[in-house]
Amino acid sequence: MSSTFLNKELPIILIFATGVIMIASYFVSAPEIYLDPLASNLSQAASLVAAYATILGIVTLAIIHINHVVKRTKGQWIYSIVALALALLMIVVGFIGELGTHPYFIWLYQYPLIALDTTIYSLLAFYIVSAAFRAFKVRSVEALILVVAGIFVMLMNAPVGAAIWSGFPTIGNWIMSVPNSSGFRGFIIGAAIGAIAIGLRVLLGKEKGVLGRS
Amino acid sequence: MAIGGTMQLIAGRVFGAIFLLISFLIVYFFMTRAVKGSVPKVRKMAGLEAIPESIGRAAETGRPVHYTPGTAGFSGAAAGFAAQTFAGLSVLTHVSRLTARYKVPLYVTLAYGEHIPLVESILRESYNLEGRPEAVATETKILYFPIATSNAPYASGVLGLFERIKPASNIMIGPFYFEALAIAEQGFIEGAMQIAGTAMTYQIPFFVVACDYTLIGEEIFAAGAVVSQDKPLLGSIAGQDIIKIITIALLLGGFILQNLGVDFLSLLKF
Amino acid sequence: MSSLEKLEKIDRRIVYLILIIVVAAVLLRPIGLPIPISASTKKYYDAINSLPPGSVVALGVDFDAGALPELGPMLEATLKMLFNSDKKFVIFSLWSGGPAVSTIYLNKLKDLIESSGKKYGEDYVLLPYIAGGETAAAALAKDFKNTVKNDYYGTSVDKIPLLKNINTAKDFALLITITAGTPGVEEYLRQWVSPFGIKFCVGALGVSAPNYMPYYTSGQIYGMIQGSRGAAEYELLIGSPSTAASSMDALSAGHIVTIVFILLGNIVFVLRKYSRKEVKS
Amino acid sequence: MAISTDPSVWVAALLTIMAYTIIYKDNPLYKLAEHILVGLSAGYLFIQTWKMIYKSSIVPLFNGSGILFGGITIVLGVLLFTKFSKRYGWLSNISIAVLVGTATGLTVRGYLFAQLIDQVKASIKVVGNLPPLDMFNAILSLIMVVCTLSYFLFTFEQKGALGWLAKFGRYTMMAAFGAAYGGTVMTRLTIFIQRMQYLLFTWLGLA
Repeated sequence: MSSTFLNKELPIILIFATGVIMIASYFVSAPEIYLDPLASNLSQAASLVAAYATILGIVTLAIIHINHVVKRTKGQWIYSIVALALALLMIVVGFIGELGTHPYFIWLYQYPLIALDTTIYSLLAFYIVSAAFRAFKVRSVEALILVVAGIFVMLMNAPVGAAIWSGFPTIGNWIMSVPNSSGFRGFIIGAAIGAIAIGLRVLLGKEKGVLGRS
Repeated sequence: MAIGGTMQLIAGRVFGAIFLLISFLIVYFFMTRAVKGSVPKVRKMAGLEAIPESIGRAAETGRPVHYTPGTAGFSGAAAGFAAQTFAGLSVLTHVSRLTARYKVPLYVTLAYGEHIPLVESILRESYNLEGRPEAVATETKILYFPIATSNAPYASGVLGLFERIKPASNIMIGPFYFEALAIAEQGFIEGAMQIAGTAMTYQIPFFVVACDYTLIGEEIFAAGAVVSQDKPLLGSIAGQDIIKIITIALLLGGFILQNLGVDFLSLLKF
Repeated sequence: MSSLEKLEKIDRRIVYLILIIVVAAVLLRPIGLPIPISASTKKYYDAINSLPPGSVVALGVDFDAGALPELGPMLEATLKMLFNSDKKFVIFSLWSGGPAVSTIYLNKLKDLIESSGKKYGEDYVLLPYIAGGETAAAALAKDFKNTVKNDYYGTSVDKIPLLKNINTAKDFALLITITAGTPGVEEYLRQWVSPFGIKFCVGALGVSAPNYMPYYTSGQIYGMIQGSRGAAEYELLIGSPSTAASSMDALSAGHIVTIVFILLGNIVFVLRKYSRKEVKS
Repeated sequence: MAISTDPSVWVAALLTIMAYTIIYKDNPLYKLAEHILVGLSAGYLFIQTWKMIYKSSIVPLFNGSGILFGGITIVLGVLLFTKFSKRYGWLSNISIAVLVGTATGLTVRGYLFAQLIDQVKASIKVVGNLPPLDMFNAILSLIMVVCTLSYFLFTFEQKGALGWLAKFGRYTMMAAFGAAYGGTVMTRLTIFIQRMQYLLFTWLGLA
């Protein structure tokens, strides 16, 4: 077997074969060739490969930070030490007793991790309010529709809307269930057709970016 | 429905099987046809048409152009958005040809290291094709603001850049997260002509209100295919159009038939 | 620079400060605005309530720390309702944060669990994180026990009485996911709801609820809690107002600040456009 | 109530303030906070993922309950790590191929039913005996779905009737994006309010 076969063709054959098994098993019942158990085991195996890939991602991240420390990257290496040390701490505590169940492990999640993660996400509230004032401009019919729909939905979401006028939640609900629902439905159907086309391109080895090729 | 032996099509999924098979055949047919030379023509997209105007304006005012192909890497959880990044990179080939032609400084900001070599080679090729290979070093700049857990550092990096360079044109096409909003806001404040596009539905609202032109959802893939003239992709887009028309026919025809008393829905459940 | 232009380019930090002051003020001096119950929240409540005694609910805790402020109250209220009912439930997670988040709330509800008389392993069980997103969702639906192997505390699934008759998605009476996105609603729709026809309820972030509306209006999602506002409604429905309900006044205040800023920004915008035209003519 | 005496609460409160310093400007405290989070998240994710690998891939191989399955998944998993080698890096493509192929197959069939056929079904309603308002909404909905879909036809110029349909489709989507914007505001404010509650009540003990 030439190495181009292993390198180029085998992966495409594997993509095609596994993809076709997953699709076929959904439409056809074929107990003679164990199609169903094959598909079931394949999805379990793929989940595990995804888990290994997650570990790979963490290792890659660690290598990036180790490199910063080794090279003493200005303005970064001290932070890299912090990141590496805390990752190590979390892992060591995680290995005490049954994996990831020790109260200290949960504590590290419950106090420092939740505090930092939610705070960073909450920064978006500031960005949104400032953009609302500085850049949310009605410059076209489209923007007008967007802003008006947005304001009605906000006055449905916030209890104050109903307190001002009972019509706000009614109109907000209508926007949610008629134009919003239909707009996203059209979007979803379009995306589903797109996914079928991308699926075919992937199965035939014609999609960019799969297998780290560009 | 029996096929042979104990093999049979599962009830309730027969219509789906047929629909999928037909869809595959249609896409395959148009892809092959495009590769053989019959490339479909894609409709005009205002966002794409506006790019030369926006870069021309930058040339007039002597202020630079900013471009970003989005903020999702190729690996891990974001891998599913790679197609959007590739669309963004395709449009960059178009943008960089124009900046090379009009001699406008071009700043490309990136959030992932793996995008750097791709962008470098795109810029080199564009400036070569325009006959100004030496200008890559002087007129283009790639700025890399790595992302840790949140995109906040990338956003603040780009905001700082905007305050410094005051771009005349800001073009952002690819997958974006919340930084979309912060950057589009700053671009608006700096008075840049802004063209944006993404398939991340949560970010589209911010682009629509803060930018002059917005490419919505699948439009970015079409735009990427148009500027790169990627034949299989263009063929696939034509194939998808036919499936969309079939779906529209099912929707309208089904609605009319069902209301005339014909049980159309049971066909879909077959 | 005209004064209008200055106002438009106002330092964003002043805007931030206004938001902080208004929200803090309303948190410290709440108004107590009424919270009407919306139909989609009521259906979420009804879906659980109407299950026959002893039914097993699949509860997907599919979010992590960042979404906790909005989804945590939904999880807490759902757990309260389930512990107070005659239903059994299996907690599992396609998000790595799920097990820690679930543990935090199970610890918080310790007293309730004790007084409810529910037994771990017979009435409820906590399963570990399952990586793989859509492939994991599909594997679970098809062969639940073989995909998880052990519960979170390391006990083999064969030794857990509650899981004895659970083999596929069909063996659950209801699927609930409280989710911050992907993997979440769409993965379950594709791999659980469509193939197995299971009844499906969702606790959604406010930001994702509009995206899920097409599935709610189509009936693929039966009941849905929409954001923190929905969480507050649900807390009221189960008669235990808590974190979400107590944040509603501040939420109203924040919304008013946002709307006022949008309107103000546009007034400035129009005035500037008008004044520029004057200068030109 | 008085200021909290719980050290855990102090840890969380101080880290919260550290992360908030970025709203003034980018600074070392924020960077420190961010890297603490990077480390903790990575460590946490490692443990949860390792737990799955250990129980479902490694244990079955060694206790004999799934030698074939365990063996295959370990090989596929280890092959991923050849990515670090220039010479053997291509081997990781074998594992990625299994992952991509399986996921693509699952996604395609899933989209087809859950997001295409079921959504088409939902738009086909018998309207004859509905109350007038519901009848209006059902018909309007169908028109909006069709118009939105026709906006995404790319190989036809948006001229004449198609131009009008596409334009109405774009307007429909704008209403949808407006609703999405409204939802975004709720989520972001909720997270911010919860942090404020933590600082004001849990930590400082006000109210």
